[in-house]
Amino acid sequence: MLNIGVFVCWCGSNIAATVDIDQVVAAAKIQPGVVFATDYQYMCSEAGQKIMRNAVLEHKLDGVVICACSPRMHEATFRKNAEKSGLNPFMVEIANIREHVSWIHKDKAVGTVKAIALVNAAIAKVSLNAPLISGESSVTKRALVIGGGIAGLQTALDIAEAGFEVDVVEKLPTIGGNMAKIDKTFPTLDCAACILTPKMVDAASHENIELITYSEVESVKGFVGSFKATIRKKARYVDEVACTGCGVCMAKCPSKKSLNEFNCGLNNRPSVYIPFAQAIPNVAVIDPQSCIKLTRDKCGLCQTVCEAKAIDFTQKDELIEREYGAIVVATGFQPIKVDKFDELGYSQNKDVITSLELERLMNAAGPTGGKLQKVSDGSHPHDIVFIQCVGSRDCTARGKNYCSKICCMYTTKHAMLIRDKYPDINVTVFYIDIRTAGKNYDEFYRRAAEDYGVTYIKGQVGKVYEEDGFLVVQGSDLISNEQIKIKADMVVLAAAIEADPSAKKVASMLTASIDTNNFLTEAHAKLRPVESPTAGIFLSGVCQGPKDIPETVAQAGAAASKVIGLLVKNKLVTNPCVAIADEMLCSGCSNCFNICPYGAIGYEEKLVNDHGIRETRRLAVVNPALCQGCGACSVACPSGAMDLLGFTNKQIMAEVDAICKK
Amino acid sequence: MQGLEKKIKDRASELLQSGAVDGIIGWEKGQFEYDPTPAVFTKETGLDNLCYNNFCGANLSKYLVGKITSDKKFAVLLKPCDTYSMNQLITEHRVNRSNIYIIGIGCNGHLNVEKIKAQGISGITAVSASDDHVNISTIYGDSKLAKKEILLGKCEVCRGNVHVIFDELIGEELQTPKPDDRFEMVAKLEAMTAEERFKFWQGELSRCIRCNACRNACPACTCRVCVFDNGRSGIEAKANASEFEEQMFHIIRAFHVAARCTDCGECSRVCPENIPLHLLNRKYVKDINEFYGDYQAGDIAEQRNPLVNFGDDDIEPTTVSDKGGQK
Amino acid sequence: MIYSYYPGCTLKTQAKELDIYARRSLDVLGIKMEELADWQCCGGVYPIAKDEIATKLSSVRTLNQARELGRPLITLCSACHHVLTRVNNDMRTDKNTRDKVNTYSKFDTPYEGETDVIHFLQLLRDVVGFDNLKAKVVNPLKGRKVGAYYGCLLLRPSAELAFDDPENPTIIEDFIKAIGATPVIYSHRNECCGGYIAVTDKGQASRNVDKIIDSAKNKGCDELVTACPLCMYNVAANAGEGKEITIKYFTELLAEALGVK
Amino acid sequence: MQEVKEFKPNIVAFCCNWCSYAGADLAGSSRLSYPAEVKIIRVPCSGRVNPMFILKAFEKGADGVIICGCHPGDCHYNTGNFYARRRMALLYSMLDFMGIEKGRTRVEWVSAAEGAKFANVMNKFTSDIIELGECVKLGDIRCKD
Amino acid sequence: MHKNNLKEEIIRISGASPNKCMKCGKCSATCPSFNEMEIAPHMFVDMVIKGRVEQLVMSDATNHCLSCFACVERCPRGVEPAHIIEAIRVIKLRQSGAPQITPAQIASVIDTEIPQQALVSAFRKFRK
Repeated sequence: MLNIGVFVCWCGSNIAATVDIDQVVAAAKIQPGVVFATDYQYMCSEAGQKIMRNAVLEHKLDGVVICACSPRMHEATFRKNAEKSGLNPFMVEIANIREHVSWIHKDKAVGTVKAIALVNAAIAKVSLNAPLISGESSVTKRALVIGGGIAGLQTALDIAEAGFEVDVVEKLPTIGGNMAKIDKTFPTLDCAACILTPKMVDAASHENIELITYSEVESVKGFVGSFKATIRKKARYVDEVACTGCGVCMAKCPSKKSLNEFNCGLNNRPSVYIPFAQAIPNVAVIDPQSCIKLTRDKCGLCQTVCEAKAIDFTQKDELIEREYGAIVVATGFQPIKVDKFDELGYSQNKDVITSLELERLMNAAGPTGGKLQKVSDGSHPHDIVFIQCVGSRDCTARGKNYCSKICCMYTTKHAMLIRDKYPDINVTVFYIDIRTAGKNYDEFYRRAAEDYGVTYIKGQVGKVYEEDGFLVVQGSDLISNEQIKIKADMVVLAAAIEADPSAKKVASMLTASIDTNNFLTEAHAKLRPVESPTAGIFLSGVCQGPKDIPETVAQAGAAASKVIGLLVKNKLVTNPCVAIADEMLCSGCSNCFNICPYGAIGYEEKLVNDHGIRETRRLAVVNPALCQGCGACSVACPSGAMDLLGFTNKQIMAEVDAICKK
Repeated sequence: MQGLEKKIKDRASELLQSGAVDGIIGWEKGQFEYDPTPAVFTKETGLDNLCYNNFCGANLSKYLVGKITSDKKFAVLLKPCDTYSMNQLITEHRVNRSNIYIIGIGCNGHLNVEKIKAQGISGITAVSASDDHVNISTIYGDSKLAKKEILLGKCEVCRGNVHVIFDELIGEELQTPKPDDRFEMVAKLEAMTAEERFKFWQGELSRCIRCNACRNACPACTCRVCVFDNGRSGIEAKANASEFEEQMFHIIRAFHVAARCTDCGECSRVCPENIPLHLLNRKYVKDINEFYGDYQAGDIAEQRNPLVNFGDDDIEPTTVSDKGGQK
Repeated sequence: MIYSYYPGCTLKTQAKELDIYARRSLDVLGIKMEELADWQCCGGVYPIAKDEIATKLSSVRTLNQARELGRPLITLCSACHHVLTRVNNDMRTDKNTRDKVNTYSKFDTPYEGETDVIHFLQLLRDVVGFDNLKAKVVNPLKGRKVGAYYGCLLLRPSAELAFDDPENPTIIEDFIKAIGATPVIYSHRNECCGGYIAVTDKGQASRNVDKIIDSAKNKGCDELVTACPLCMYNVAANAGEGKEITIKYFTELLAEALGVK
Repeated sequence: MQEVKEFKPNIVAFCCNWCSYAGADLAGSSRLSYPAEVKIIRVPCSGRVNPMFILKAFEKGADGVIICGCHPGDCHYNTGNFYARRRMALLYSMLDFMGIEKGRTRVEWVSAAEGAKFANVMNKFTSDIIELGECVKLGDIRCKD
Repeated sequence: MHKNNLKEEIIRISGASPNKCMKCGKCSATCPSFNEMEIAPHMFVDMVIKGRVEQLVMSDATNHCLSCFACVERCPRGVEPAHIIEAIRVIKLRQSGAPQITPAQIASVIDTEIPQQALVSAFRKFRK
């Protein structure tokens, strides 16, 4: 029998306040195998760890149970500590008496009873633990970044600068993402294009970066250090190398009625097009939905006029297979559709627009050349009303629960820019709260109100309707407790932002977890904000939650540094909790082989000596470098020949036993 | 039947004589007409005792499992239903196909001597059967019984006269019995209240003496070491220490053969306590068909069974337990 | 298929037109609708308070009758539709209401919201189809600029009524198009007329109605159509001086277009 | 006065390490309470849960056993929960077929972000088990004191 | 009734969740009776949260809510202000037993065109 030591952590008052520590220690002491039990205020502190190390040496412990917070938090810490004291790290088990006990059970007696049960289960398990030795796996020194917006580009550039190769996969024909549509940035009002386009060019020209545009990652297999991705490069119908981006095809294309996505549908584009002037790659793409040649096999004019002979109607989707050591998700966001909020009249009035549409209307490269005008008739507006929180902080089916975080600031930016350029325009903002947490943000908002004369009204809008050629905005003014009506020429809705629809599929493919709003979950909200819980998957930008540009860039850099930290290693230590087949028990039936998602199980004809009978049998053999330790095979095995180290049948049943003992 | 037996013997003799096989797995005459037992014939002379009569219900495919590492080649006599088990064994690499010569033999249903005895008939000396009727000669005189009444349970739900795998066929023209609905009894149990079902199974399983005959006869139970004999499994037990263990043994056994069981009925045939164990397996067959689409274990070699497979929109366990049996 | 029909109190008296023209039109459209044998008042207003059970009973009796016939239940009056739909929804989703109502009612089988309550307009849209309706029109109402007046009860709360987009409905406009007239969209078509407030405060009803009429006229409506006797009454009787506008039940226009008025 | 002993069920929850165990941690850090009768055993994946564990739990005195895993399609190991879903569907059906109360076993998919769902699921499951009472059909003769 | 009990009673009868209110004012921005009510819908919600319910019970504002559900439809938090107002009206009627309308009053308002339904509804709303 092992010599087991039990260490109960108070976690300050986090555990001690609702669990009777003394009772837990006393109960542990009488468990079979336990030779030492003690408690300490913070087991995870250096002093706490030292107590454990000393006890291991003094009491010759060969099994340790830490009763503290979740193993997801500090299992690694205590395993490392065990190693320091000469104990195999896998001889440590954690009883989670914080998240699963003290934080949820207010009654101390109840909490103590449950804590003791969990501690007993951990003791029962650890007495069946066996030392495990970690193996090693190699690292492919190449990273994949999914998404070519500012987040993905920043991450890619930082990784590339460190000397590693990076592929950026972008689903649209050009990189740049949402930021490419923006005119100015807050709170400095500098030109977005002047910040972004040089980064786009840097990425395109960097020797370590390959941009794979108009492409989507179709499947990912493998694990940290050695992922295998299949990327679908969609047919552009244009030879990317031959095309010079001269634009003649665009000018000649007779099918010009497709909505221009880049301008939020505010104007049209031809079927063969370059998304915008600074697009990278600066080559054309053909929209197969509207192209006359591709839909009806007529026309083909672009092919005739193209001097570079770049048009190729026979092009097919192409599948690219690549190996990577790390993957970064940077799938970004999109504004939600606001036609579900039609009391605000978006689908009934052309002059009710979203903020991103306003952004295009104010952009020098936009459909109006930067001239702010009404969408309905092109006339100059005199009164513009902004409505905040359209779909944000909205817990009904049509909205999003969360604060979209960026709208208060960009609306202030819009208001200020309008007042600056067109002092004759009155700007009113209906808001619930103005949220300006950020360096120089509140100052920016106050400037808009104080220096630029933007009117801020605390209250929401109930209805927007047209009357006598004006829009009437009927809203609450909560400060004066009135229902007010304001005439406006344009109404701008601050639509909530949501995770890009591709995020869900990408997360699923990478087995990275996702929250109820389709934002990817970080490994730890505070300590590991740019890592996914799945090793080797990192998060950059809004795919993790709403962020503005500075935050996105900061997080993108952080994700890059995590990737670099991984790629710089030559070997990774693998999880030794892998499946193992007992040669004496295996029947060679292939159930486990059929079920293994990693192809980690193979068969060998092996000579065995079974109680004196020597014969050659077909036996399952687990490749520990490939096995990820899910244990599905151990259940598929009817004889119990296949077991999972660290979570053996006996160990789990011992836990069950300990818990069910009344 | 007698003609068929002769043909089989002749062929067996040929195979042994030519050295094409080293042994024949078949049935050996017993003391009585109704108790032939599985046997391996390695010498031509022994073939006199080879028999194929109305009581050769036993599924011989499992006897090949023990020969997997042997370098000898064996011929095996398989009725149509037995070939499903053989196919499943091949799929699971539990037999060595290259060392097996499969003789598919015709079948027109096999009889359950217990059912005959239950009719008050004893001292049986000879039995001859037509498609519908069975003439039984006893030391007390002759009687005639409807065949349907005394068929083996598995023959009542006969799956037909097709051999899904074979090297040669003998007597394949025989007419197999017309099957009843094999899920009738399962459906009947499902329609009971939970309380009634519990009582039913309690009554049946409490008779279990844990003799392991079901396990030994089952052509799907071929683990080198059974989980109940595996000291590392956490559930090892030689005998039932409690009613719970009876339930557990049979649930686990049924679960371990689920999606692999060809529904051959051997478990119930060999049970000395006449526990209808096949109903547990058949419940799984029915559930699998309903949940994941019709599936017959062993009809095609090398297919993935539904438990080592999945669909994106499979039925949720919660739906299953919320719905449960009727009532 | 035969549909059960629930007219409600007002359709037998002040709102006879709503009822009569609907029946005549359905004959032309070839749809059979049978009035429930002994229907009761829906209750007039939906009992919002969670602890009001008794006031839901009469609606449940009606719904249960329809269930026993095994037919969907057609309504015409917006208020009846609102009350029946929501009570039905409570019977489906609210265990407390369901248990109490059933304990009290002692139906042979407890009622659990099995009946489908369908408004006549939904019948036209989803069963007849506006395209088919258009084909049956003999007297298209060409040139008439008709505003759809939805009011509140048909549309809200949309989670329960599930009738149309509550902020930008199209069903009556599509209907108007089908009978050959020109629909006019105006902002206050989904605002409340004041409803029963006319009984206690005519002034308030009048102020509400005026806003609606102003909005309709502003957009060029010559006449309004409604499905609601309350809307009809308030617009017809309580409009301010000089504000009056023609308002008809939508079934009247339907009958006119089908040539059975 | 007769003392009425309140029934405290014994509930075992098998939670996969990646989603549901993390979901339970989130319930903890969000201070979302659920009955203390629920005790969690961490397994790498819902696909690791062997029917034997469930039966063993009942044998040893559990009144309810619940398995929580990642949502189908989101399994950390790609497919583990798909297999678990099939295994448990069949096992639960069999338990019901043998007359065991069908509410005693359950599978719920709880992601790492669904702390509230975890607490709700456990509250609901516990109240269901309390309604069913002590499990006597499975483990009839187990030691009671 | 103690005011805290009254608050609980309002929440129970309405089935609404006033605590979900984020004080955006959308209910009052939307209400067609805003100018008819001395206490606006958002204030109803706020005052219930703060327990200032006696003032609400006293007010005539409840009698001017049309139960048109515009606030319920548009509230981004699912607070259901109309249900809260209705609960207060119901409590008021139950407490006082004094109907807001009597048959005697009807004669003066009735006209030849008034639909039955208006009378039924009004009696349902304003009497117990």
